[in-house]
Amino acid sequence: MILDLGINFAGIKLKNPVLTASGTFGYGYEVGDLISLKKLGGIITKTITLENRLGNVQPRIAEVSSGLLNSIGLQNIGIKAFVEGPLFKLNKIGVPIIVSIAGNTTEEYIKIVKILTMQIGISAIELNLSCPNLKKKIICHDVFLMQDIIRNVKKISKVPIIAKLSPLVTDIAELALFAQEAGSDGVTLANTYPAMAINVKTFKPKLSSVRGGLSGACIKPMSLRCVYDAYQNINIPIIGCGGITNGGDAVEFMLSGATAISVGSASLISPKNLIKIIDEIKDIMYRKNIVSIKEIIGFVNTKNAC
Amino acid sequence: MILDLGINFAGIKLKNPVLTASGTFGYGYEVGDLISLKKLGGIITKTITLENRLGNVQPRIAEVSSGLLNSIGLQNIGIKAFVEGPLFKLNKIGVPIIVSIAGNTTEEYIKIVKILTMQIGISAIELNLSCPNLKKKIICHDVFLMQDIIRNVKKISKVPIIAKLSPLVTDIAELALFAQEAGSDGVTLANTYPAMAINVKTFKPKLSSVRGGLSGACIKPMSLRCVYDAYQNINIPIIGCGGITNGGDAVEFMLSGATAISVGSASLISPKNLIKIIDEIKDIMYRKNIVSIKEIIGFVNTKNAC
Amino acid sequence: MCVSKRFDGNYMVISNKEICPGYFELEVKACDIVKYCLPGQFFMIVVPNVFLRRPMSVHNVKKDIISFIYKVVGKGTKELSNIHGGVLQLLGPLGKGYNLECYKDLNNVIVSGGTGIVSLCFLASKLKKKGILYYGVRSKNDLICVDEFKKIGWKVIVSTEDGTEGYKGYITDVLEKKLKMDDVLFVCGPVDMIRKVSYIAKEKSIRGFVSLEEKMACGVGNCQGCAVKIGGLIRMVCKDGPVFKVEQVEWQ
Amino acid sequence: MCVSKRFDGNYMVISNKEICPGYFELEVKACDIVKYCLPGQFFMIVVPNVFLRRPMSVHNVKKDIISFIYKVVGKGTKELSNIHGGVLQLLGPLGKGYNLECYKDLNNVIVSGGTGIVSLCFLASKLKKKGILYYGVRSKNDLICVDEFKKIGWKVIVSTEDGTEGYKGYITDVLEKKLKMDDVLFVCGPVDMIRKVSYIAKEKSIRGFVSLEEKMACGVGNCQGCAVKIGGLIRMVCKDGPVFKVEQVEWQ
Repeated sequence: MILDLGINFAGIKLKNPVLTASGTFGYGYEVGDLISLKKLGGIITKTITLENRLGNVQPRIAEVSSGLLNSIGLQNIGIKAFVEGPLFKLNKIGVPIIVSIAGNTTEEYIKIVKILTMQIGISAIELNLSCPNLKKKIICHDVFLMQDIIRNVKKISKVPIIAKLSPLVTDIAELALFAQEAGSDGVTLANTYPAMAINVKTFKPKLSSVRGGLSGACIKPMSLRCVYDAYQNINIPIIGCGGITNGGDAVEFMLSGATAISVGSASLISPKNLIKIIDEIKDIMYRKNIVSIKEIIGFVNTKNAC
Repeated sequence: MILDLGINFAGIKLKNPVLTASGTFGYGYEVGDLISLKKLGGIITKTITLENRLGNVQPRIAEVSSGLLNSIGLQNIGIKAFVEGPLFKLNKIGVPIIVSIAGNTTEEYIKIVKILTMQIGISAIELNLSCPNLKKKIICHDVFLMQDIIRNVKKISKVPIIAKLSPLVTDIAELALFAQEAGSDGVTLANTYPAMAINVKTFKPKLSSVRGGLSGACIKPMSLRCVYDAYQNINIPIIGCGGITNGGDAVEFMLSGATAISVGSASLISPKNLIKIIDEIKDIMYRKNIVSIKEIIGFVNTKNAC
Repeated sequence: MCVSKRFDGNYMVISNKEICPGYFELEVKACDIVKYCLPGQFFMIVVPNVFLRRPMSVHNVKKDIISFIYKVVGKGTKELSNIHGGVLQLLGPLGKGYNLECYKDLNNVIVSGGTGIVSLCFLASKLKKKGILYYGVRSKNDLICVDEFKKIGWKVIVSTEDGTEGYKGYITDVLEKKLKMDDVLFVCGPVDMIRKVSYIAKEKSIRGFVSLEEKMACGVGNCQGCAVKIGGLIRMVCKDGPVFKVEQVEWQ
Repeated sequence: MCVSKRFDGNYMVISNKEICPGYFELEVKACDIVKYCLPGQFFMIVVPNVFLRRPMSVHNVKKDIISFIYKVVGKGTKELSNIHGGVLQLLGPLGKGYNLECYKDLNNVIVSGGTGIVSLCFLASKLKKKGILYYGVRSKNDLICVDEFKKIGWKVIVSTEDGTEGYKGYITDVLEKKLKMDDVLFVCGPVDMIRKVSYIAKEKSIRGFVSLEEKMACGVGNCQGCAVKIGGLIRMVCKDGPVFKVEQVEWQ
C-alpha cells in the first residue's frame, strides 16, 4: 500500500501535513543535527517583527498540568537581520518555509511584508494576530484592525497569507470567517490560551508578565473544537494547532477539518517528535486503509457528526 | 495560632471558602456517607431547570490529558421535584445551600426563581448562563439576554444572585462587569471550556454531542487568569472555579481575587478531596502565617503584580 | 442481602501479578470492606498519572482480601500494572449487585464476553445452584477464570472468534440454540454481546440480568456520565446498576 | 576542546540509587555520547508523567557511563527516582561547558551552593591544577560529593546554614574574606549565591565563570524560555551557557 501524505495548502504543496508551530522551532534550522529537517511538511519560523525585540525578563516559562505556560515577548532579531541570516539557511533545507510575522499596527505588517516580498524561498506568510495593538488589546480582539492588516498585507504579498487566530474569542468560527472575508488564504487555529500560575510558596506569579500563553496536551480538546467549528464556516484551509503530541492527535485535527497541522510544545520536548508524528500518521493510514491523507480532512465534521 | 477560614460572600457567611461546583456534586446530599458534609463552606447544587431533563445520550464522558470532557445535557428532575425532595435533605446538612438554575429564556429563569423564593433554606441562587438560548447561542454570548435575565431575577429574588460565566469570551473582565451592572451580587468564574475529542480508532467523536465541556487540572491556568482579569474590573465577589485539585490551587484562585472557590472534577474523583482542600488551605495559612483567609483575597492581584 | 456500606480509603496492595499474558490479578487487603461486597459490585480505584479513577469489578473476596482482574488495554491499566506494593485508594463497593434471590428456582446461565467473566466468577461462587457458563473470547489466550467455574461444578461452554478453542464464532450464536424457558441469565461483557443476548432473551421470553458498562467519572452518581435508559427512566449505571433486569434495558 | 555533538536517544539505565537521604545518583550507559561530555554541560531527560524534560548536569563520566546526581524536590525528580531499569530518553550534551584553558595559570577556586556541586565535581576532575572548594549547604545532610574532591587532592571548605558542619552561615561570607587576586572562580548554585559571588568578584576584580539556571522547555534554544542578559546581549542559558564569564552577567 503506497501512502500519499501530500496535501495542498492554499496552493503550497506539502509532502506531508506536519509543520512546526511558530515560536517553538527557532528560526527553523537550528536542530538540523538532531532530525532530518527535509522530512518535515514545512517550517513555520518564530515570529519576526520589524525591529528586533529583546523579549520579557525572567521568568518566562512555567510547567503546568499537561502543559506549558510561556511569555517570551516575541524575542527575535528583526526582519532585516532575519532575511540577511536565517532565511539563507532555511532555504537550503528544501521544504516550504512559512514566515511568521507580527506588528502593533497595519503599517508595521506592511513594512515587514514589503521586505519579505523581495526575498526568494518564502512559501507563505503567517500573520501572528495575537500580539497587542497600540491600545494593548490583542489584534484578534479588534476585528477592524485584524481585517485591515489582512487586506493590506494581501495586496502586496506574492505568497499566500495565513492568519493565526487567538482561540480566546466568543466565536472562533465567526472570526475565521472575518479573516477569510478580508482575503486570508488560510487560517491557523489556534494560538495559545491566556493563562497564569502563582507560586503558593512565595505568593508570586510564576511568569514575570503574570499572564502567559498556555500550550501543550492540555489545550488540545479546545483547539480541536475551534477547528471543528471554523471548518463549518469557512472554505479556506486550516492549519490545526494545539497540543499535538502524536500521530493520533494530528489525525484528530484533520478529521475535524484541518488540512495541515503544526506541532509546538511536543517539538520543544523533542524535535524527534515531529518525525514520530509523521510516522504515526502513516501507521493510522495503514490501519484504517487510507491511501491519501486528503481523504480524512473534515471526515468527522462533514460525514459522521451527530 | 487560630486560623480564621471564614469569609463573607455577598452577605452569605461561609465557614470556609470551599464550595462544591454545580453539576459535580449531585443535588448535594448524596455522598453524606463518605464525607462530613457540614465541614464544607457551602454546597452548590447541580443545575435545576423548570421542567425535568433527561440529558444527552451516551457517550457523555471522555477522559483527556489532565482533564475530563462531559456533555451531560443538564439532566435533572426539574424545579418542582427539587423543592419537594432534595431541598429538604439539603437543609438538614447545616451549610449554606446555593441552588444552580438554568433556562433558555428570561421567563424560565423567572419562573424557577419564583418557586425558589417561596422556599426556606436557600442562601443564594447561581445562574448557569452557559446553556443555549433559543437560537442555540449560549446565554453568555448574548449579553442583552444575559443582563435581562440577571435584572429580572434580581427583582424577585430574596437571596443573592451569582452569575456563573462562560470563560470562552473575548473579554471576561468586561462580561463580569456586565453581570455586575445588571445587578448580580457575585460571579462564578468560570464554567467549563468548549472542547471535543475524536476516537482515532473508530473516527468517531468521543461524545454523542461532539462538543462538551472541558474541566479538570488542565483548565486551571486559564480560569485563574479569568479571575485575575475580572477582579480588576468589578467589585462584587468572585467564586473561583476551574481545576482546583488541592489547597494550593484554591489559594492561587484566592490570591488572584476569588473570595470563595468551588471544586468540581476533583470531587468527582473523590468527595474526600473537598475536605483535603480545606485542610491544605489551613496548612498554607500556617506556613505563611496568615491568620484570616480574607487577607489573601486578591493579594497577588493588587499588591504583587508586575 | 447484607446492609450496604461504601468506603473511600487507602488499602494495602497484597499482590498485583500477571496471571496470563496481558491479564493481571490485583489483591488488596480490606478487612473492613470485604463483608459488604456483593457479586456485580465494583470499586473506583485511584490510578497514578491518569485523571480519573478506574472502575473495576470484584473478582472474588477471600477472608480479608478483595481480588480484581484486569486486562492492560490503555494508560490507566498500564499504570496500575506497575504497582507492586504500597496502598491504593479504593472507593466502594459501589452499585447494586446481582439479585441472587429473585429467580432462584430457575436454571442459572451465565453469559460472559471478554473480561466480563471477572465479576461473573464472584457471582457463580455465590449462586446456590450450579449452572452453565457460556464464555466467548477473541482467542484462546484470552480465556481466564475457566478453572474457577469448573472447580465449583459449573459446565463451561467456550467460543473463540479465531477458533483456537471451543466453538468458532460468537458465544451468542451458541447460546441462542441452547437457551431454555426455565433458564435465568446473568450477563456481562461487551455492549454488542449484551445487546444480542437481550434480543435473544426478549424473543424467547427469558428472564435475567445484565451488567452494563459506561464511561463514568465518579462512580457514585454525581457526574451523571453513565446514564442509560432503563424501563422508561434514566438510570445511572454506577448507582442504580451496573446490574439491570435484561428486559428493562432500552437499546437505541 | 573536542568537537561538539549532541544526541537525542534512548539510553540504558545502569542504576538509580539513593546515595544519601533525598539524593539520587543516576547512571546511564551511553557509549556514543561519553566522549562529547564537557564539564558544565547538561542533558534534558524525559521523565514519565511530567510535561517537560528535566535539565540535569553531568556529574561525571566513567568509561561508557554518564552519572547524574539529583535531589528529589518535586514531581519530576520523584518520578525519576522511581525508575529502576529500562531506558531513558536523553538529549545532550547541551550548552557550552567551562573553559578549561582560559585562566589555567590562576589558582582554581570552585564555589558551590546546594546541588550546584554536581557539575563542579566533573569540572574539578578535568582541571589540571588542584584548588579549593567553597561549598555551602543548608545542613550537614545536604553535603554530597565532598569525598570526590578530597580524593583528587582538593581543599574543601564547608559552610552550613544551621551550623551542623563547618562554618555556620553562607559560604559567600567565608569566600569573601579568602579570595585573592590570582584566583579564578568556577561557580554553580542558587541564584542568590551566584549574584553574591558576582558582586564579590566584581569588587575584587577577580575573574571566572558562573553556571546559570533558568526554567527551560527545550534545552536547545527553541523555546527561548531561559534568556538572560549577558554583556549587553540576550543569551540563552541552554545554548549560549549555562556557563558565562562572571563579569558579563547583568544582574537586575
